[in-house]
Amino acid sequence: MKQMNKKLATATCALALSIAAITAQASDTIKVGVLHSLSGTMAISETTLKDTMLMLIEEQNKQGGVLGKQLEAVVVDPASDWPLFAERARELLERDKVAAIFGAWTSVSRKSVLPVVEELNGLLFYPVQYEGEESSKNVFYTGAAPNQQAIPAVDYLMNELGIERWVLAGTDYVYPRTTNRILEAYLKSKGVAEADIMINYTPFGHSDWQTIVSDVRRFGGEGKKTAVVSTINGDANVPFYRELGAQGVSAEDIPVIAFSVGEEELSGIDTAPLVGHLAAWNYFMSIDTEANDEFIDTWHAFTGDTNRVTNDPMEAHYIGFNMWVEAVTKAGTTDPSAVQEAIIGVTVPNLTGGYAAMMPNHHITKPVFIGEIQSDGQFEVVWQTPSTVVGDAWSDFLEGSKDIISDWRKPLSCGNYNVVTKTCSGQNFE
Amino acid sequence: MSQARLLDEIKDKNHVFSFMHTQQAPTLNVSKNVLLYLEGLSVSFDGFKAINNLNLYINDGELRCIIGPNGAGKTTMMDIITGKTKPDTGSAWFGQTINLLEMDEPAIAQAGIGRKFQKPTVFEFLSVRDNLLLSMPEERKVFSILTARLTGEQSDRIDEVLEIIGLKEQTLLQAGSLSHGQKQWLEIGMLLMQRPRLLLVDEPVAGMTHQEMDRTAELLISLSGKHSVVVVEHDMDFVRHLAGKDRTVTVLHQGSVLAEGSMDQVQNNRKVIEVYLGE
Amino acid sequence: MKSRIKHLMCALGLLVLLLCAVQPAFAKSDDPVLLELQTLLVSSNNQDRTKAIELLTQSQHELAFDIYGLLLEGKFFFNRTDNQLYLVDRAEAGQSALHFLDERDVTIERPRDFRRVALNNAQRTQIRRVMAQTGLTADSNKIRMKAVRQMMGDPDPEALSLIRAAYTSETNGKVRELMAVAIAIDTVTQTDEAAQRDAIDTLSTSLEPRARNALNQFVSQTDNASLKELAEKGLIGIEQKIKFYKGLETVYFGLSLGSVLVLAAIGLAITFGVMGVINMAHGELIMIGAYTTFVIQQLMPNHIGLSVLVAIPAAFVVSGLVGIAIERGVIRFLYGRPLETLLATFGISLVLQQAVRTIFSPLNKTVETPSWMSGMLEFNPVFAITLNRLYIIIFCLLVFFALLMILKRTALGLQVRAVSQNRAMARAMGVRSERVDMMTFGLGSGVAGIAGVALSQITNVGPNLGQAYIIDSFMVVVFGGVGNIWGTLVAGMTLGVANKIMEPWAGAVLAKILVLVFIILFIQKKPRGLFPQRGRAAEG
Amino acid sequence: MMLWNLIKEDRGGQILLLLLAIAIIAVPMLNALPPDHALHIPTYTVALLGKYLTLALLALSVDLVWGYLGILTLGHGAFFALGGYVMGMYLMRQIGERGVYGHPELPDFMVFLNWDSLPWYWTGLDQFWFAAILIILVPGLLAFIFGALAFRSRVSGVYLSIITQALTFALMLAFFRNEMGFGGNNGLTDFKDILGFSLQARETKVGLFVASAVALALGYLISRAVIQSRLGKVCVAVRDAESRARFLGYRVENVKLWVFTLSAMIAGVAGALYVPQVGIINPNEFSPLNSIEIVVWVAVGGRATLYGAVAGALFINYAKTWFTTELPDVWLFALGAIFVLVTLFLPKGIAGLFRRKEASA
Repeated sequence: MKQMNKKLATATCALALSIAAITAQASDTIKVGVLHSLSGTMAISETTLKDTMLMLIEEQNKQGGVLGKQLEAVVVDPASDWPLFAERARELLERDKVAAIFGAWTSVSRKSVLPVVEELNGLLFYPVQYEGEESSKNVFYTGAAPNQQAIPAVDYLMNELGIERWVLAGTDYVYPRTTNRILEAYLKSKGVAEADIMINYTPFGHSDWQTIVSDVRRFGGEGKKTAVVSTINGDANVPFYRELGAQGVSAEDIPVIAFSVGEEELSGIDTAPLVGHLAAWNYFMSIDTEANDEFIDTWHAFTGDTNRVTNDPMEAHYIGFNMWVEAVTKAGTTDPSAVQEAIIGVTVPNLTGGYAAMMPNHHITKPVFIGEIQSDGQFEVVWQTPSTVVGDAWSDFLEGSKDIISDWRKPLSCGNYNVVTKTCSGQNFE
Repeated sequence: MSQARLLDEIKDKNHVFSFMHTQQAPTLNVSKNVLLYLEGLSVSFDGFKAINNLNLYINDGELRCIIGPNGAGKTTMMDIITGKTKPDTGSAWFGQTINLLEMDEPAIAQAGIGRKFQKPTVFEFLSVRDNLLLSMPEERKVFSILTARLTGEQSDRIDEVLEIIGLKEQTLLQAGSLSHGQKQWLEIGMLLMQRPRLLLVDEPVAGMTHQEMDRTAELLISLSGKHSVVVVEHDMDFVRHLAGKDRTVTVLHQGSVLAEGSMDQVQNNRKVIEVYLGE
Repeated sequence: MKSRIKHLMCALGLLVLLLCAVQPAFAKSDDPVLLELQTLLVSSNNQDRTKAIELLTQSQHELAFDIYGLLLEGKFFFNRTDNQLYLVDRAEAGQSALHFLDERDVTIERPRDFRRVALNNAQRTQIRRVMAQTGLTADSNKIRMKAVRQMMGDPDPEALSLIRAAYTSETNGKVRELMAVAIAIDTVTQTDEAAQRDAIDTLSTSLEPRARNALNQFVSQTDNASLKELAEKGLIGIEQKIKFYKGLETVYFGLSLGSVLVLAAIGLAITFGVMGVINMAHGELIMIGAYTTFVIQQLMPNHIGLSVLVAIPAAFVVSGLVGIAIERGVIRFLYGRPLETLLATFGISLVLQQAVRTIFSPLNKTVETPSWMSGMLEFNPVFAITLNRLYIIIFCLLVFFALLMILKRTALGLQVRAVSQNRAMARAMGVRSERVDMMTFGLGSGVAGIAGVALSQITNVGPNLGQAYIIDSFMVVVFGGVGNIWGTLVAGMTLGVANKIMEPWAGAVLAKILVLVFIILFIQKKPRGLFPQRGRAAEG
Repeated sequence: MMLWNLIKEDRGGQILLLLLAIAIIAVPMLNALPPDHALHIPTYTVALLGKYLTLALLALSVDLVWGYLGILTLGHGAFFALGGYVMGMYLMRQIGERGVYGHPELPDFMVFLNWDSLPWYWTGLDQFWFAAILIILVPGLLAFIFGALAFRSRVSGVYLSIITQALTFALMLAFFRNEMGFGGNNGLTDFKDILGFSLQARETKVGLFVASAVALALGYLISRAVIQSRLGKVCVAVRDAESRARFLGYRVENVKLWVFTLSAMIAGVAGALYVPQVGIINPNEFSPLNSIEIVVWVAVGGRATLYGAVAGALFINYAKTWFTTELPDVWLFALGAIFVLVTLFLPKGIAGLFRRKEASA
């Protein structure tokens, strides 16, 4: 019983002290937080991004770090557990005093971290395409907003392939729902009839696609040229594409364009039956530029595996990281507020031969590419936007947000300013 | 309980399930001086007839011994009386008024039928005293148990029973740590606490020494009179000791009564001899 | 994969032959068409490729069709350094590339210099259409069918006249029918009423989507009341047929889903049902089976078709051994404490998952579908069943009956049942219950491994594979009645079909929820499942 | 005095309550110290400890049914999550116009799913007292209905465990659906304040910590009161010899039902305290895996001791925090190993190591 007593006591004290101790010590390096799940269901996507960050930081240090200081990566594991994301973020900011956090993948993890970075005025660089409808002073969205992926993709299908009927299939969570609602509105604005749009939602990790795929076949067999716009997420994709293959839905009959299937996801699928199906991204590994070649070579060198692929979120981190470095150098400090000031307008080269600029709404400019799946699991670019597209935080096609704009520059400095009511709601900073 | 009915109940949203209000058994009436009627009982598992048109009557205050080879249906009969098993046909009445087949175990127990299992079952993790405490008939509703306090005469009663079953020294021991025989006694003690009108005792002396047996016999005999006691036993000496000259002994065979009468009659009964010695 | 390489090789061979044939006449390298073709194909502009295809079609070049084939196969590459066209099988360092014009072999040093001449869907369709027209005269009925389908509703009159021509000489009934439909689609749009009447009749008998669309269009456009009525009647007939086949399809889907559930659950039916061991690591044993399939395919990359068959016994052994290890190492100390077993095995499942993550990386692994498993069995245009599912259903039944035999007929089975009913007695009869437990658990785990092989063909092979199926498996076993593998079969199939019948109107998620709620209520009604074990053995 | 009777023979309990009392006083003080002070406890550690305490309360509720009634529930996470959701809904209503769309009434996710008005089941939840009632009532009701069905038809042992799992699994799927009006996969988040205190304020965090500690203490005493009463003895009786209890005339199903319901309510309270401290509630809390993990906390701490459950929860969760920060890749290995080792070698859990011979059941 005595020991029992001790055990409990020590447990608590140990915790308290250890943390107190760590907070006490100051560092002469600049700490950068990496917040990606290394275990649990999301590890499949996020571990790659963790490695990417380590690579980028290593490269930067080779060039002398930032402000003459070496960068130090602080890697923690939120274990695909959403509350843990918030806890870890708090830890990074309060305990480790990191200058910026690069991380999160799913919307829910970002939503969980958001209040923390806002409370502690940290910096979060979020590298994944997402549903938009958000603009925080403390978050920089280096992934695509819907208008940087979905809308151009639909334009392509409509204009280049003459698609008339649309299946919007997605996993039942915020990103697909929002994207599909935007697309629905957009399509209708283009004169597509209600009857020519079929919307379908499935749970996470949905594994039995027989019914849905056969419905799609039937829907597509009614004369008009049909395409599937897929916002199906992660694990559910493999069985979905397998079923497409099994039921012989070829890209010529019914092309499927996906927003969350990249090189990495394909590396887990037998692509033979998928040749010709499409994906819309802001980066493809196959894109032929010097910068990309170099990036891929470094990646292969870093991972020591020449078969590792690169993908869009990796480029997003590449851009975000470089932007942050730029901004810090420009501001001469890593103080978040200063960096927030400095980073707007910062322009860095992306991997596809263009430039990415940080916009006042904390989203960046991106080119949009449409790629067709090739038998080797790579994408062949078949179309791209003539110029880069500016990320739109608040969609013009949604009731709630069409009047809302975001501009973090003074004097407005507001993430969601309603131009009609002239009010700034949400995150207020006065 | 038919499944159809069960389904209806589940569907009916303001149905009050039977277990939400404790069943109130009608008061026992033994005006005819017969405590237990078993008539035309039959039950079968997967085709095997465990009980086959069994008729049995137990008088008020009687001590009845039931013998019979394995598989004669002794235990199944007890299961039926105590509501553990529902018969396919037949009726089982407790006195004139109480239909046992309409009640479940707790209700039957509360109506005044106590049962002792073949293999002694006591609450191993509770102290001997607590075992007896829980056997007191008074408190059964959840909330009254929650708030129950031990009254002076209740604890006197417990001590008294402890005295009878000779476990005074072990009062605070965990029942689990008792010897086999002691457990048997404890279980009998628990029955006594229940103050049942009818005791069903299944092989009480299994694993007992001789003097323990004798004490058990005396105890059971002393109980008869104010309680009716039904003893199922293999041990012939013990049965003989119990039945003595004039008490009735019932022989069960293949689920129905083979013979009934005093010990001597039964022992000289041809059929009985066949069953036991023959084949 | 293999077949495609072969295809390329013969294509190449063919090309070379043709080259030799034309060699004396003129060098390929100064064939103006091919030269222009090269300049068009190496350009990064999509339009140029479209032009290139048109060029070939117009030029009627003798090599046109071989080139089409190679284009579709994606075998044309161009070298960024010299902007020349090459034929490449695999764009990997060390592989050889055949220069298209003067067929010299060069070895690839830097793969990224060679870039595929990629077509987009529009261009593929363009080529297919052209090729289809020759398909009409092919020997195989299949190809002719495909050709007709391809050309059906093809606006250009050229195609139609081709079909008409072929129709007269066509011998095969099915193809003839199809052609008739194709012609009819055109005829209804004409003005000759009698002909239209016949056309409508033909279309009404066909289930071809295009035929239906033609009728729909006709109905919406025509002003001839009687014809309209006729067409509408035809449409109704078609709709009814379609509804019927849709029902059939749903049942099939249900069965195939069911068979997956059964496969996943049946191993559990043994470990949990017969032995009363709650094995939370069951899902991971399935996962191991799937990964075994992956490894086997890595070992024999050129025999994918065979690999799956090899994987079955392999998976059985691997998972079986892991299972035995679990049984020996942990479970045997916990017999009679099912709930503790549950916790311990859950711990094991976590360890196995993380182990796989560390060994194979958290990424999903590619398991290829062998050619003999892909494709569909087409009964008619609206009802076709997918082969891979069909095989899985059959496979499921095979596994099931094999198990049944093992449990009913073999000595092991006898001992297993003996031990599961009365351990002590069985021991007394000289059954080495220790060994029996080990074997039984091994068997159950092995079957889980086999299920993994099947699953690897329809879903992703990753560390989370197991978790996705464990709960369903338990539901199936409990619903079916523990200790009764017939129950498992019936339960699995029932749940599968129920799920699929509900899916169309309830949606995938709600269907699943309803099934779960149903199971919960069902267990209230029959606490021991569909086929409960009775008698004293089942008590406690 | 009466309170003292509850824990008179319960050393573990005494120590636990003592530690809680100390924590309630000490933690806020240490937290108030200047940050550079050696003993200063950073605010986020306070929040972390608060979270642990709520989880400990959850473990306690599981031990009540598993340890004393022998019902291995693999679905207790459901009650926890339900309590959490009610609290989450209240917190959402508190956001009011501060949502990103500045809608006076609708939470953001409803605005952007184009809902024009609150669903009926959201009404009244802007009142704390109402929310407080529901936090107890909703889990309690679900537990009561579920238990009424299950215990009455004598579903027990493994079967019960598995249908509890089915229950939480079904709920998880349901809450993932956006149509349900609980924010789908994203759940409820971005809370602003509770009872008018900003959730970001240090004081509020300390307050919540204290609240959690008090709740745990109360929960412990209540559970203890049940265990000490004759009902507690009946529970043990039911756990060890159900049919004997029946033949003594006890309505086993009622005993199970009421204790199960009570435990669900405690779990609900734990969830309600958990949400404001972690700042998000989403359907993952319903995941069957979480529920199994809870059981393991209890197993590790030691069944049927109450304080063991608390100790187990604190221990495992501290381990989780530590591993996922220091050795991310090893965490699952460690957790798995703990499961196996404890069940094999420590059937009585940590508490078992120190328990006196005659275990106080």
